[in-house]
Amino acid sequence: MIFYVGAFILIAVGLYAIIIKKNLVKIIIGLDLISSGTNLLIVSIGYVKGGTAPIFSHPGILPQMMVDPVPQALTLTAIVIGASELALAAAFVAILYKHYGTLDIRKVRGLKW
Amino acid sequence: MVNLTNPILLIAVPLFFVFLAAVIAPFSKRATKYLPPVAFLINLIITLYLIPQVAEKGVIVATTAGIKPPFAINIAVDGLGLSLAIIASLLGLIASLYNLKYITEEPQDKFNMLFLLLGTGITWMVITGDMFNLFVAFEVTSISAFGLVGFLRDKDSIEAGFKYLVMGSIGASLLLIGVVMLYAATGTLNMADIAEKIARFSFRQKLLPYSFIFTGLGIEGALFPLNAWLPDAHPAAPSSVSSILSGIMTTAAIYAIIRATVTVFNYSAITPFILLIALLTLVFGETSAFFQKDIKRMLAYSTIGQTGFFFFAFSLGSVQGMQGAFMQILNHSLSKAMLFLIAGAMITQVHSRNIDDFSGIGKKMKISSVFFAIGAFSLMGLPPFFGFWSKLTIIFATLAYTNFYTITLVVILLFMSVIEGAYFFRVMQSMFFGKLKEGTEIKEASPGLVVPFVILGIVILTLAIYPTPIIAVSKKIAVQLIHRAVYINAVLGGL
Amino acid sequence: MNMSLMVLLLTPFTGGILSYLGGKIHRSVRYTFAILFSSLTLVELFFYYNKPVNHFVLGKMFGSVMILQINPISWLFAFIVTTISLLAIIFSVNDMEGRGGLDFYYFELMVVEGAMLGITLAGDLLTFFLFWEIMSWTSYLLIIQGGNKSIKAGYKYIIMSIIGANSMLIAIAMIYGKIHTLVFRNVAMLLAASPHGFDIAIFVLFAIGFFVEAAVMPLHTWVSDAYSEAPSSVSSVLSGVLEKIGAYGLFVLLYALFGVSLLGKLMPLRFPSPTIMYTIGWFAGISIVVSTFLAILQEDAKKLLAYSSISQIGYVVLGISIGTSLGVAGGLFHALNHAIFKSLLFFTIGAVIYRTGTRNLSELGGLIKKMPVTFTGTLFGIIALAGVPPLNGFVSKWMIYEALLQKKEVFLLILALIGSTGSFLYVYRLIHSTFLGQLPEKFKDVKEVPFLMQIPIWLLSLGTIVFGIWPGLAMNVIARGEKFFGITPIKYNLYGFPGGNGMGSLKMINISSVFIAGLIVAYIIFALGAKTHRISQYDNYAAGQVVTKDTKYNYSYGFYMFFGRVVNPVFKWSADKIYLAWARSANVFGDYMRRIYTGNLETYSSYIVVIISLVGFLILLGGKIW
Amino acid sequence: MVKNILIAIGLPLLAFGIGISFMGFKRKIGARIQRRYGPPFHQPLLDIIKLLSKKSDISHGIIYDLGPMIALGASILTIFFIPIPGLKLLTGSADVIALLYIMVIGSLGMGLGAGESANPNSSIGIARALTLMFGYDLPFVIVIISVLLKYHTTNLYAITQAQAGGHWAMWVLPLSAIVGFIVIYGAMGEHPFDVVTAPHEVATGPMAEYGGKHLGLLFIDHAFHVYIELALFVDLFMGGASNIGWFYVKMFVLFLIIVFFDEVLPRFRIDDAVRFYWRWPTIIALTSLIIVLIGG
Amino acid sequence: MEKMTEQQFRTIGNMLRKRSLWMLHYCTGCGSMELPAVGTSRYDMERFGVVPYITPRQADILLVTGYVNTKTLRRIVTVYEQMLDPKYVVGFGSCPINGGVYWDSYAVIKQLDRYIPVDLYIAGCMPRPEAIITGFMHLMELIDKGKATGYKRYKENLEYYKENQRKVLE
Repeated sequence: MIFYVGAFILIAVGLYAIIIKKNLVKIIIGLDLISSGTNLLIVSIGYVKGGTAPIFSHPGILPQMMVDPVPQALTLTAIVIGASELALAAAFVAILYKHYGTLDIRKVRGLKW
Repeated sequence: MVNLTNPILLIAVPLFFVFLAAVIAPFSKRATKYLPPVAFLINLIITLYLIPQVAEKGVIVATTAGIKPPFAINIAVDGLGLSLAIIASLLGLIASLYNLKYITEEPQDKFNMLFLLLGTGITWMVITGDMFNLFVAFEVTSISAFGLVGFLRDKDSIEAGFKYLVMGSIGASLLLIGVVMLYAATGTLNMADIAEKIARFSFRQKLLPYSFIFTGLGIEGALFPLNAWLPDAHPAAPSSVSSILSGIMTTAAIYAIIRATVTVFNYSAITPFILLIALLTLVFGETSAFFQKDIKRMLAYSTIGQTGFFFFAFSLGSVQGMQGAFMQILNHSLSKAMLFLIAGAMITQVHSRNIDDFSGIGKKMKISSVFFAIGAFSLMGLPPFFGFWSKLTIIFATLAYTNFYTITLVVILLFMSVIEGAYFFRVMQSMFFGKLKEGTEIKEASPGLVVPFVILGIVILTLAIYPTPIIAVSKKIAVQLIHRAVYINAVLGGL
Repeated sequence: MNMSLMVLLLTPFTGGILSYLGGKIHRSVRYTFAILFSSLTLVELFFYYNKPVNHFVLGKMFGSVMILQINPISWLFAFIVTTISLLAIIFSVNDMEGRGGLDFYYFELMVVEGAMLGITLAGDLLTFFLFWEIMSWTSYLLIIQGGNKSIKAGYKYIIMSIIGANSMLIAIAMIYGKIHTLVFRNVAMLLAASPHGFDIAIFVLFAIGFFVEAAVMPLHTWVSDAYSEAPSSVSSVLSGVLEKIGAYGLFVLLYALFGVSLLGKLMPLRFPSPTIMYTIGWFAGISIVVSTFLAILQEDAKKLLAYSSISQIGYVVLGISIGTSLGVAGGLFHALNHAIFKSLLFFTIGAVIYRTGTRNLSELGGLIKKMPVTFTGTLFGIIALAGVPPLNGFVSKWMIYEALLQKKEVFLLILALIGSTGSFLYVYRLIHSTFLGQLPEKFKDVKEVPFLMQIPIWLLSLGTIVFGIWPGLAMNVIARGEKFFGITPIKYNLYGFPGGNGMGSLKMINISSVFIAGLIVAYIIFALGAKTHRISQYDNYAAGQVVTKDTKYNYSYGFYMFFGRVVNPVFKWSADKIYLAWARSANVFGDYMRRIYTGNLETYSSYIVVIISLVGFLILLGGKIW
Repeated sequence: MVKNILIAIGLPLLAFGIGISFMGFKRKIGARIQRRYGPPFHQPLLDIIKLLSKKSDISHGIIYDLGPMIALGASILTIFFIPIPGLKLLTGSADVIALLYIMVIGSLGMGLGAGESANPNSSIGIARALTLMFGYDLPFVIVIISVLLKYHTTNLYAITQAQAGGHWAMWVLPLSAIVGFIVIYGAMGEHPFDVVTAPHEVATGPMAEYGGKHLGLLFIDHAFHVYIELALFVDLFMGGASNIGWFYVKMFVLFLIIVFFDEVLPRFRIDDAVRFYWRWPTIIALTSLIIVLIGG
Repeated sequence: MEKMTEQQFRTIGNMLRKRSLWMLHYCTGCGSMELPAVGTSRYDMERFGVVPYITPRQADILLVTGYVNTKTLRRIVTVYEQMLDPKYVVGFGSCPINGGVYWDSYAVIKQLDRYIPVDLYIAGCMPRPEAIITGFMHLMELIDKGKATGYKRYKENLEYYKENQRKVLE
């Protein structure tokens, strides 16, 4: 349970950062927090207390003791995707800084309506 | 011997070409630009090959690693998915042909790779039968789209790309959360399996994961008010990319929502809520489009409005509504893609995106302007173009929908179509009958740009002349979509 | 035989395409094709003069068959469509000479013709609406051929026309939602069996669409701009035919879909005719009078004609809305007559514009000496328009008056009669300011228009005489049509109406022959007197002052200014201004609405949170969203 | 047949005679009201002959010539539709409503002719004439409608027949009759409604350029016009008559009243004339119409 | 015989014509003040059929009422030429005869009949209404006798009149 709460707190903090913080880098951190929270959530879903790796060929391990392997696979994928996203975001921020000379999002308002 | 009828090829082929591009890029960056057309052409051929099969079986299922669903990642192509895949391949082909001439900025190899990835992601999204795969496809699409939006690296596109990126990532995370919740509840990721197992949950229990999935996909699908990135991102991208984004990407996201809502969650009672969202999308999109001075921005807002329009039709939940939605999707994809391509071609001549600068160019750029008019007419739903039939179907469906003060809905819909007519006619008036600015030298865009959208225009005209088969097909698709058991049985039928 | 209905419908479209392609070869090819195919349409139409076709299946769409049919009434309107279009095409050969995009113009003209033909031939609402929409936007393209100002006018037109078409669409969809078929007969059956509220809603929605196209007040605001700014031949098509199509729609609505007895049941208030029809009659009556007043005060020849069109179409609608056999016949006959004389007037004014380049009435004058043929055409046109015997406009107006009197719709009768009297004022102003009075020096080299442009003028002038003296010719068709729709036709003969049943009698041949006899007597007296000699227009009474060439000794600006003093206080506000005010407020509202897209990432992200919290809140509420 | 031919020849002559006599009366009575001796009774006839026998004449064009001819032809046409005692004439070919419009032909012809004379005074005169016509037409049609509704017929002859035996419409519909009188009065262009020809403002208006035989035709036309207006009123409201003598007497009485008013009143401005007609006469006529509608 | 009938016809015509003389009320000078008085009930010229008319097309008599300066002459000539035959000119007061009190004015013409043919002069400064009526009676007599032929003279001697007019007007 604590994992779930923790995960959602992480997500909430990430959203908070995106909405409130004016610094582009902090916004990226917010994004990272969200994806970390999500990953935490996925892993915690598959987690069984005291479980082991799900290896069917290994004798003596009951199926209910196994940790669900699927969420872990999902997490791995999600981490990869999140990382690439962050990299792209960082690149954008770098170019934005080149254009505007600042990291303040309040200055980056060329497009509206 | 490759089995041409395996839908996995739809993903595999473009992916292969992406890697191929990565391989040949060090040798010749220019050569990479010939890869997307080839890839999309192959995809188009495959999808066309698939038509008889889908028509016969309803749903064709392809599996990976030889394991039957629900246990492995699988691909399930039904009528709607296939038609969207056809549109995606077609638009991809057209846009990549357009790119040959249009994209001059470096790095071209990266652009082409991203472009191919975008096409892959979209195709993947519409044919996948797996929730997590949907997420992955969604991310592939989004990330390549982020990259393409920011491709020009000027102030506007970077800003738009960044906005898009932040919104898109949040959306992806939300989608993932929803998917995981579903997994936690049902223990499977296969759509059909989830659909079967979810029946034991109450409406309220289902609503939590649904709200996450809906929101996550809604961001990409340009639903109000999650669509705020769109009017920035679509115009900022190169026009060929905009045409893909507007033409098929939002539609693919809407497809995912439709798939989740109808097939997976079996929701019909939720539709009023969606209806409201759709209506708001329509109203805000069209109203904002009316005030635009920038042609691409106007088209982007019009995309929002159109999305609202067909999403509205879908959310009516009736066969006819779905039929109308599908017809409008088809119409919108083709027309809007063409309009963006034409806008791009015009911008290369006018060097401005301001509508006022477009006045009088109809006399110089005859082909472009005429096809612009055709696209706009089709989009507005003027007969004999296809849009007329889809508009008609949607209106009929709306009035058959009796939960509401339906007349009010129809009045809103039609009022919006008046507004749409208003701004499109305004643009066309200034194009055809406005005064040409002094001292500007404008001539028809180069054939490399003209031919692609002319092809699209011919498709639209063909639809205008022979609407009947498509209407019949769309009805079949709608029926298939609404009878989710068919889909579920087809996927799980092997068990 | 059956197949040829399709052939008939396709002829103008084919002609349009061929003339478009032919124009790429040579302009004469374009003209040949356009004229050939539109005359071919007319010829084909005459095959159906006496042979109604009830059911010709065009295809099936949404489970509703799309059928074509032709009955005498559709034949009448199809006749109007094809004739006027043919003449307009002939007229535009010279009139549009030298403008750009002519291939496209002829293409559009023929497509509009085809679309209007399709409307008249439609046997179900879907076909009707399909062609209706095609007609709307193609005619828009025609209107905006007239230059810069016409774009604004066309914009107004297309917006109003889309609104009208959409309103019809709602009604069609409502019907479709009930019975899933749109054939007129089935729709009529549905309406007869439906609750009254539904019927009234359907009626109102359709009526809005038809009112826009027929330019009945208060939905007329596009007319004055569109007619005046469009090229003259287009104006004549618009006024001569497009408006009639609106009237045809109204006729179909009233008699094919609803029927008088059903309308009587809808709102059983005690009026001379069914309440709904009476209401429509009032709309028409008000259009007649108000637009007559407006026409009187115009300075622009085509604007004057445009307002006059609104007024005259009011008679058509009024006649149709009376509901008696006589009224319907009068309305339909007036539709034919109005098409003839209003197109004639647009042609002649077009000819004047062609030669002088202005349509400002106060700049023109004295052209009778230079353009006698045009003058003669205008003369016939205005006499017919003013409803003065012995020309055709009189007969149909008279029928409408009689019908109103029969029904004791006296207040409408007053409006109709007043509108007719008012029309003397503006038609006189029209002919006086262009052809009579002093010829300005700058027009002293003006010549008569080329022969091709004279042809429509001659033919239509002949039409005003023929249908005036022998109204029976038109009544043949109308009476058959009335029988087709289950109305007992009135008694008529070739020269007029024998009367009876509370209706007066009329014999046009007597009126015209006595008039000619009177003219002869007058001429004899005249001829007995001294020989006349022609003098110059400058040899004129000016209280002893010598009129020279540089004196503008002419009264044409503000012709009815004193009359304006009487009525202007009433016309301070207009429907147009009200619509514009609405549009402006909607504009402001929309401008505020779009500000939700602030351009701030923070705001956008918070929208996501808002949506999720909204959904969460809804879950807390209990899952049920509605 | 012979009778028909006799009527065809005799009626215009009769109408002309009546009209010209009234024109003579008018000048004589008018002079007497002004305490003058006045011209001889046959003065209008002399004027007409003089005008027709002028030795030269001008023309501004064909329509200029045709205008007076159309006016006269239309007047001759009109008299055949107004029944005189004992004769139905052509009332079967055109009823009262048609008659209203037949009466207009003349003004239109006149207007065309005056228009071609290229004189602004004529144009203003015609503009005024038409406006005035518009003005008095509103009460007039209301009056006509009340009469038609009262007698359930649109045939003028039938209306006169229905009034036989002293049941004049004048007594049945007094309000309508008053308005009808005011309208006829205005239609004849007497003071205060002589804005059309107002010599001191627009130099006799439409006739400004007309002289010689053209003017002669117009004078003949005017004679007919007087006859038409009076006969119409007599037929509509005073029950026609049983013989020509009575008919003449009735018209004479009516005409006497008109002349009395004419000689003592000043002139309206044209817009005031229209306003006048659209105010009280219209209200009175409407009242009468509503009475007819309610009373059946 | 034919001549005879024509003569008789003309005589009858003149007889009728003289009873209907419409004068063009054209005011050149002070003499016009007397004309309204002629129309009043005391003198009543209408009993002879003399009525003022407005435009030259309708009128038979041109009354030149008083002195004629060169500016006015142009108008008088125009008006005279606009009148239809048969037309008569009546000079009114002494000024048209010899210039009257303006005999030495540079701007006033002295002898009207040098410029247009005058059928009758009514002398006096000003002539009283009785004189005017007498003048009209004389004119009627002249017409009756066929002697009021000014319009013919004007046509016959057009050159002469035009020449004189040109001298003054140019």
